Amino acid sequence: MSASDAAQSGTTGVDDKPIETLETVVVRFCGDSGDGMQLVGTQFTNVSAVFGNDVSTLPDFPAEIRAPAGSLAGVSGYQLCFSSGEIYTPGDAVDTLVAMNPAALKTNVGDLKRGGTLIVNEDAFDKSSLSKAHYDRNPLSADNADLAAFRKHSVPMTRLTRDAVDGLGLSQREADRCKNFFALGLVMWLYDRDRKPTEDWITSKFARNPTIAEANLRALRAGYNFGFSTEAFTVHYEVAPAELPPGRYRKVTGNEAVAMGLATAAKLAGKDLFYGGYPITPASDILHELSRLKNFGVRTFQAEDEIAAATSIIGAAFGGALAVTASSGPGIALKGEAIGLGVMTELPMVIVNVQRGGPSTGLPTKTEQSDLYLCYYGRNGDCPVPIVAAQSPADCFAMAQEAMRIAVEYMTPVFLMTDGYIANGAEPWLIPKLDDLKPIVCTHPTESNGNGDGFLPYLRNERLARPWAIPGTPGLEHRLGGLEKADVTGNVSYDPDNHEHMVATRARKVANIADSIPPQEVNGPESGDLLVVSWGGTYGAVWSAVRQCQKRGLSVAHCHLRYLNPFPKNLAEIFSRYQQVLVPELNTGQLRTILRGTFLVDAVGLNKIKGKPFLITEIVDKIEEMAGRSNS
Amino acid sequence: MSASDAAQSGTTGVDDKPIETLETVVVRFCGDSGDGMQLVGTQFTNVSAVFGNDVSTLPDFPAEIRAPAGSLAGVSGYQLCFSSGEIYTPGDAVDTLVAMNPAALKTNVGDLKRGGTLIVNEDAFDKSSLSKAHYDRNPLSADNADLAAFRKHSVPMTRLTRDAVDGLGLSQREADRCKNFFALGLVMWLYDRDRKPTEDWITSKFARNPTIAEANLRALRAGYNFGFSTEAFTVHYEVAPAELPPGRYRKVTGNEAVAMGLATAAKLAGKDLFYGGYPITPASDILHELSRLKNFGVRTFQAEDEIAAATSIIGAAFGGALAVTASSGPGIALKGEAIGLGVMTELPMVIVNVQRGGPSTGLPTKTEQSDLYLCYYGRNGDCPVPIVAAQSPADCFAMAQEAMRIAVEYMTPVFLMTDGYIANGAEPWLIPKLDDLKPIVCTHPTESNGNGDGFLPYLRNERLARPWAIPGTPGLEHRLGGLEKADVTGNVSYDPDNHEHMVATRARKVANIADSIPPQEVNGPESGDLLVVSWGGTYGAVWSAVRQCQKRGLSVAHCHLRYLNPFPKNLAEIFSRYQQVLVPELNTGQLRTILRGTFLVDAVGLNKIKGKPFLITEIVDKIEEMAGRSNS
Amino acid sequence: MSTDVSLPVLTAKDFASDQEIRWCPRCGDYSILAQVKKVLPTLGIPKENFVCVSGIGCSSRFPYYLDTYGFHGIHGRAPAIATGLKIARPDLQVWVITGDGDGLSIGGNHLMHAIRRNVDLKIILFNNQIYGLTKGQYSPTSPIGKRTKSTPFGSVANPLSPLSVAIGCEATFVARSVDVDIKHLTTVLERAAHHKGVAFVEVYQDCNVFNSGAFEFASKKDSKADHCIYLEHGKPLIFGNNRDKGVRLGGDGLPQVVSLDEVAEDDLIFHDEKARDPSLAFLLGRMRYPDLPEPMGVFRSVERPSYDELLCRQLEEVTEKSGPGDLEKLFNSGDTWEVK
Amino acid sequence: MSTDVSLPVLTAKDFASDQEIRWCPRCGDYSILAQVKKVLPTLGIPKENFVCVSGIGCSSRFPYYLDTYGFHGIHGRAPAIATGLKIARPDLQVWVITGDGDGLSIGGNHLMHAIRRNVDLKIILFNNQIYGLTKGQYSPTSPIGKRTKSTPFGSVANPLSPLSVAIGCEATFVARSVDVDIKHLTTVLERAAHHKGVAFVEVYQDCNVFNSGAFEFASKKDSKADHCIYLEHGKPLIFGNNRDKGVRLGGDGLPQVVSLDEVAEDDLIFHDEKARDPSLAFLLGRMRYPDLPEPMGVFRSVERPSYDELLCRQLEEVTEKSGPGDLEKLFNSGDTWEVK
Ligand SMILES: Cc1ncc(C[n+]2csc(CCOP(=O)(O)OP(=O)(O)O)c2C)c(N)n1
Ligand SMILES: Cc1ncc(C[n+]2csc(CCOP(=O)(O)OP(=O)(O)O)c2C)c(N)n1
Ligand code: SF4
Ligand code: SF4
Ligand SMILES: [Mg+2]
Ligand SMILES: [Mg+2]
Repeated sequence: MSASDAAQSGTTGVDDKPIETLETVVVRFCGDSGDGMQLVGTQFTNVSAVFGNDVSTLPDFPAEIRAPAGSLAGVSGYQLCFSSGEIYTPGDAVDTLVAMNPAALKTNVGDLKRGGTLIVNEDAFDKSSLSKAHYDRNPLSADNADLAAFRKHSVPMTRLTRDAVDGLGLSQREADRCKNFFALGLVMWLYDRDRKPTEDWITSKFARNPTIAEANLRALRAGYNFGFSTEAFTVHYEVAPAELPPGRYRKVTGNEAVAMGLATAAKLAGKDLFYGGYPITPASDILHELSRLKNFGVRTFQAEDEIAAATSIIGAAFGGALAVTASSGPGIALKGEAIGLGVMTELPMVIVNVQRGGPSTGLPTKTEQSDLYLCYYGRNGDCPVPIVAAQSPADCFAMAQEAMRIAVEYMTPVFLMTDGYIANGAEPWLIPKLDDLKPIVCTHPTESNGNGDGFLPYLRNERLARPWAIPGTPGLEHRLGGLEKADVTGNVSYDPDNHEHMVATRARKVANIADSIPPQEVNGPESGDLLVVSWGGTYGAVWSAVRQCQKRGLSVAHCHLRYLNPFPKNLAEIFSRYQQVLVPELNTGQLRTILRGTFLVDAVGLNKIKGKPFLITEIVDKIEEMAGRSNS
Repeated sequence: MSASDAAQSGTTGVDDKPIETLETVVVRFCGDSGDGMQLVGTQFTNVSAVFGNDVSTLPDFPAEIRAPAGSLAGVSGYQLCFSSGEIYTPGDAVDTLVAMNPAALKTNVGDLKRGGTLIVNEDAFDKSSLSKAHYDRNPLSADNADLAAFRKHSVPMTRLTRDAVDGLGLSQREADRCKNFFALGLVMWLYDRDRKPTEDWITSKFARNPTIAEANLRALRAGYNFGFSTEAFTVHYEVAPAELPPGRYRKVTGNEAVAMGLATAAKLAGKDLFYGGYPITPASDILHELSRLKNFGVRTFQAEDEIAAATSIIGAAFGGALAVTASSGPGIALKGEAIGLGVMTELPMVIVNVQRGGPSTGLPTKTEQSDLYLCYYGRNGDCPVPIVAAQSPADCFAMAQEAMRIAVEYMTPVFLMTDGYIANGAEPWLIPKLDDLKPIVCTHPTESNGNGDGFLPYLRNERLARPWAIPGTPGLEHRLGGLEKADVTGNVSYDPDNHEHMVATRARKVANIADSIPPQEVNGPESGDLLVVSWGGTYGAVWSAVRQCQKRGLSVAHCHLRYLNPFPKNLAEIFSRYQQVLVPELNTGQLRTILRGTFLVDAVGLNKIKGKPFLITEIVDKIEEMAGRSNS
Repeated sequence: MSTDVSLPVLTAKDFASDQEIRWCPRCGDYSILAQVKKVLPTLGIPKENFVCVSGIGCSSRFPYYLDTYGFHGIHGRAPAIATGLKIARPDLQVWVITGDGDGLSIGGNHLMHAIRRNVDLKIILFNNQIYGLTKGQYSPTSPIGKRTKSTPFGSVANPLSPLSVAIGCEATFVARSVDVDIKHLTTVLERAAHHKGVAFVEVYQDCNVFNSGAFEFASKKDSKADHCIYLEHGKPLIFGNNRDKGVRLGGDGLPQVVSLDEVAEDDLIFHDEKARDPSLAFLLGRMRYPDLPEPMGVFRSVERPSYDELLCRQLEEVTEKSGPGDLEKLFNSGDTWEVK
Repeated sequence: MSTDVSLPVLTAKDFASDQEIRWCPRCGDYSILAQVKKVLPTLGIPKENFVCVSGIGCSSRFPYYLDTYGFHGIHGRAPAIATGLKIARPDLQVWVITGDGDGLSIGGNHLMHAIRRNVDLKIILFNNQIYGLTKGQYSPTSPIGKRTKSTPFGSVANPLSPLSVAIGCEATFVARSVDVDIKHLTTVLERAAHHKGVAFVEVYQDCNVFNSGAFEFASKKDSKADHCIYLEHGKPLIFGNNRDKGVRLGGDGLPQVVSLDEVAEDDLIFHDEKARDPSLAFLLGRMRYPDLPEPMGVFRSVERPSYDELLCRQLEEVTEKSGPGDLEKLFNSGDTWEVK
């Protein structure tokens, strides 16, 4: 902080409080839905990312749009982890918790580390708010032992914010809405962050309303200076930049990365993207993001329901577009019949499943991995569909392209699985150069393949893919549909042998995809006590846990699957090299069951079904139990 | 045949042709869709059943309503097997084939045994019909070696029928429509069947049109007498009655038995049945059958689609009805989301899946077992649903009741799986007495269980079932829905631990059903080389094959699963007693994969995906290969 | 002397559940809930005989806040759930709560068929012209050009009129009201509750967060009378704060606004909610603000036996004709034979 | 001198596929197929630019018999498949073939939304008032009391009028014809093909096997003119074999039949297919035989930009304003930072 800054915000002196260096810090902001916690969380993340830390975030919205102010149901939280090392999760336990009201304190304090820093807005602890949070007495009162384990700072944020904006002519309500920036400023001081990016953001965001901009800037600075100048805070911290691969970075959420990955796939294939979707949490943002890309030739269609969304992309794919739909649990369940039609007509399309807590409507705003069965098996008949899964927010960019590549190369619907955790979570993303990306080859025949016998829409190539002939091409007129088709001619066929042949061919075509994907990598010893197998958004927690255990000398390796159907060809061989297999999943053991059925491997599960990601320690404990056990 | 009968039909003399005794005979009638083959097949079956044979049938309709006359696509067939022993399938190969036109001959002759009897209507082999059947030349011509392997009888059926009805004043078209009865009469003579039941049927069926009745009677007798009097047929056969368990029998198809089983379950539970459905082949007949049972208090609702059908039964179940829906492949796929709601709200209901060839629209009129994955797994989230499967047409009656019993006792949706083969196929059914059937206990609370705390809709009993309180009961007002519910209170809950608890509880509840089902039976040696595991409509073929192999001294046992989720408790133990496990299925190996994943048993598959049931020999061959192999 | 068997007198409070209400502050849903709670106790129906069924959406959380039997369904399927319930239990009074997305987007087909079958349901569609629960995408009733999260450059989809759809699907009762127009809404809900057969009510509902003020024209105390016509059966179409304007049918067969100074009341359109033919109701449904004053109230209310009633009648008739079902007779129908 | 770049002249035969037709003898579908094959070559559109999309049902086998690009979908979803296709490929002319079950039962919602969005599709609904392919269950257009396999004691469900539904859903083009009325059907199909936006055509189609003769009143050569009114834009509603009867609007706002001997032509209803307000078209759609002569032909034909056109326009506008999309610029938007 420069001296002029300090002067500007009305304080004097130099920041002479001691500064300690930390490697990794977890901060969580929480407050009422109306308190702007997502905003300040995002700002803190951006500032840290721009500074060069590795970051990982976990927003946690309430299920209600705006639950009653002050209620437990209305608490909104934003957790982020920033580090000078490589990190893969937003952190197990919180170092610094900011709680803007009693409800937020109550629902979040359990995640704060012993000895952690607790910052509360004491002005919000009035009788009515306490009772809304079901507190019998004020937890901040001096004689309360519950919070004794923490470095507690009760800060009169409301009052100090009002003071800071005094004279700007704001209504009290307007003034009070600035207090999130006060909190942000305070935490920024605590971790020695540069305020500038946020100040710039405020200035440009509120350009049309300079008074509000000024008020927020003042609140931010007041918070910063509060830390700087009051006695309460005796020390602050710095977290050095991480050593990330060089290049230009930005922060990206999984949903953003899916949208950009799809748009990129279209560009790489030289085609237009068609997106047919129906809003559903947590997939809607993919629709929102793509809707803005009109000048990229992206056509988005908000259908009347998920069935129309899924069938609209079948029509678009028939027309030659790169066609995509996205949804979550209930919506994916509704698409099953249509996806079967996609399989029968052998048209390329991608179905993104942003998984959430189930069954039924379940826990719409929470994360889970419980739709693997649905994607594998949720269609009538023998109806195989390739499945890929992204492992982190940034990985969604790569896997979206990969899903589209497979769809086009093999003429088949493809599932791309993500989940609420990586869809809404963010991490730094090394911005790619278009030229460095793998092209997607996509051709439409213009001439008949039938040797005078007319066009043969089911005459296959070496991959068993059929030709993607599109309307508008003279001479290739043909009909597709959901009845069984004769191979080669594509005519409707009730022939028993043809049916058996076609069922086998569709299965073989999907199995062939294994030829086009990288062999499975394993991180850790080539053989040993324990192989931990994971998929999807648990990558970060599982890899962090395995790494920890490896450092402690346990004989454990990690195998993270991004390709779920077909599996990489070397997977069976990998299994044979370890004595035990552990499959941690945020479900009752869906991948585990599939692996057992496919490879007859006696895999053990670690299953968490709480609508929340794994903590690293939960996995570490299980690894120690298993790798320890086999050692003894 | 009495002398007066013979006199009546204008022939003289006594039937002095030699008669041979056979144990089992397979007859197939085939002709154009308009030729009335289903009718004569059914008549022959009825006559044989009434006579006391064991019977089993396989109707085979064309996919088209009325394909062009004479076309290959328009051939309709009806195969039946009748026997003095116990039989379980309509037979692998045909002893006597009746082909009414060239197209029927072409598509069916391949199934006729070498040395079998072939009866064709030679009048139908004119140029135009031959070309419609894509015959270059008349296959009946004397110099055609193709048919040399059979005892071929070219009969001028059209002409003889016209002659028989001459004088009744029928139009030629009307006259020609009687020729199916000519064919029936001829085959009746061949197998020494009693014409009386059919004659009675004709008389009463055409009571309003005595001329037509008379014409059909004359045609029937003319056919009979043709066999009796012409030189062509040198021998005829008799098949003695079977030794079936004593009692009164009728013939029943699977769809009829499902409908009666459901109505019976309602009666046993003392409740009304509600059926919500949408027509689809081959499930529609369940709707048709139930629609007629208005005076049984059965309410049928033809919904606007399968989703409405499935959700309507949820509403009806909430209201306290015994609620059922039925569909096939594509329709079942559409019901997934709704069934998830049934799981979450823990309401009793039965979903009947009459499987057909898939994927997608597939082969609507053909049979298959390829929806097991869909029923097991086709819902978002961890969403277990109990599954039972009927093994034969008559077994549908028992399993429909069993599905409903489980639904009500455990408060859960239950799948009842059948398939096109047993749905349309028929077999003798020992008519039960109501008093002999197991009652279904079904209660609705009338008083609160909450100790003054209001009603607790998710307070469970020892089976983990929640109480089925229904609207109209004062004081028990409560709300159900698809969001995760707090156990006991049933309030919406986003609590992580509650969610994990509820996912586990729903799974445990389904697992508990194993307490209420019989232990798995095995037919054959207690241990040995090979265990053959089957499910659903393949029972007959598999059991026949295993029995044959057992008779030949192979060490093979048969385990037919009627309970698929949960499996009987002793199944793992059974697997451990055999060296190999074979799972024959009409799919790519769905049960096999589930068994492998569940029991880590290296089961081998015998998979046929031709839209047709297994032949006994196909299974015998595989058993011999495997049981032989392990011996060597 | 007749014994008094009247029901216990219930009040709105008896219909409030113990669940915390979780709509946004100032959401129009609160007012609709309050009016429903007011109307239910007046209907002379025991509390336990009400069932409230909904789909998914902010509006569809409604059943949780009513202390009746309730069912929070899946998105769009409430009319189908309710149809099954009503067919199985014709003795219950079944209300359906749905939104413009729930009822007209994903659930349009079920709504259409519940209406055309005339199932005895009270269907209340909360039209806020937006998807609330999923945080602000456009809905089938959003006007063209509307900018939302999914239409950042404005919607290009022509909206539906819920009333036209309902009337086009053979509705027997169709009405419209506004969330904050407390008295009017109460009357309309009462009318719906008393209708035998399907009652379809569109309620203009303010989504304070994602589409605030969409229905200001119809909710502002001082100006709504200038923008709306409050329909009354048998009465001419008169409106305006001073009731000085009317609507008559022009030569082109279309409604036009006239001044009562110039045109006699007798020449105005007279509202006939009982017209056998729905064409007049359809015409009124097409009058939209700001082009014309927008009608509020009951557009159509005709009698026709309900689906559930006809089904019950058919069950009775068949039973009367064929006798009550006898299972063993059913088993033994057709050809049977004895094995000894 | 201008060069002749005209298309090769096609005939109906060019549109016949090599597939054997598998409808029942005397099914009404044959005639509709023949007329479509006649109309397509007259439209000046290259054959490869037609796509015919259908659902499931007897009628939905239609695409197999046309030698254009074709798509036999799943039950009820043809309008959604076609919408996706048309949005992705606005250069194609897309026809949708559906049945009364496919289009109005399971597919009602997609039909409704395709119509209200005004997607440029030609939707032909074959109404035979029955489910053909599944062998004879009642459909949403079957009359009340109809005995079918699923309603052995008669249907208790009130039927839909496809035209009322379409008009209630904001259709821009609505017409009706009869399978065997060859000339009339051809004209109606031509009109539909030329309409820009969604064209909805109901065709009365005889299911010879399961519902034979349902539309005899409108197909019998000698009597149909007495039972039907053939609509002509701008012309009065006159009908009858001798064209001696007319229809006027009664005092109750409803149509009534009058004799032309007694009433002047000028007092009859004049058909205005271009009326901005759909109420008149709705009214005509409610006229049903035998109560009234049943109108045939084009009920409504108004211009409104289609969904696909508006979407294309929006794409162009945004591109004009913001420049063609630059992916790397998109990647680099928002806060970025450099790691060295
Ligand atoms: C099958 C399915 N698709 C999508 C969703 C997500 N979803 C929930 S509510 C809703 C729309 C809500 O809009 P509306 O019916 O207008 O209700 P409002 O929230 O405006 O009251 C959507 C798309 C879902 N829950 N289930
Ligand atoms: C999802 C699904 N449900 C049901 C069916 C069975 N089905 C096929 S066509 C049809 C109805 C056909 O009626 P309609 O649309 O009127 O066509 P028609 O045969 O009369 O021309 C039904 C119910 C199906 N194929 N798929
Ligand atoms: S989002 Fe809108 S509709 Fe939903 S509760 Fe909030 S104000 Fe009401
Ligand atoms: S069943 Fe009816 S609609 Fe279908 S092809 Fe036959 S006649 Fe035509
Ligand atoms: Mg809404
Ligand atoms: Mg039809």
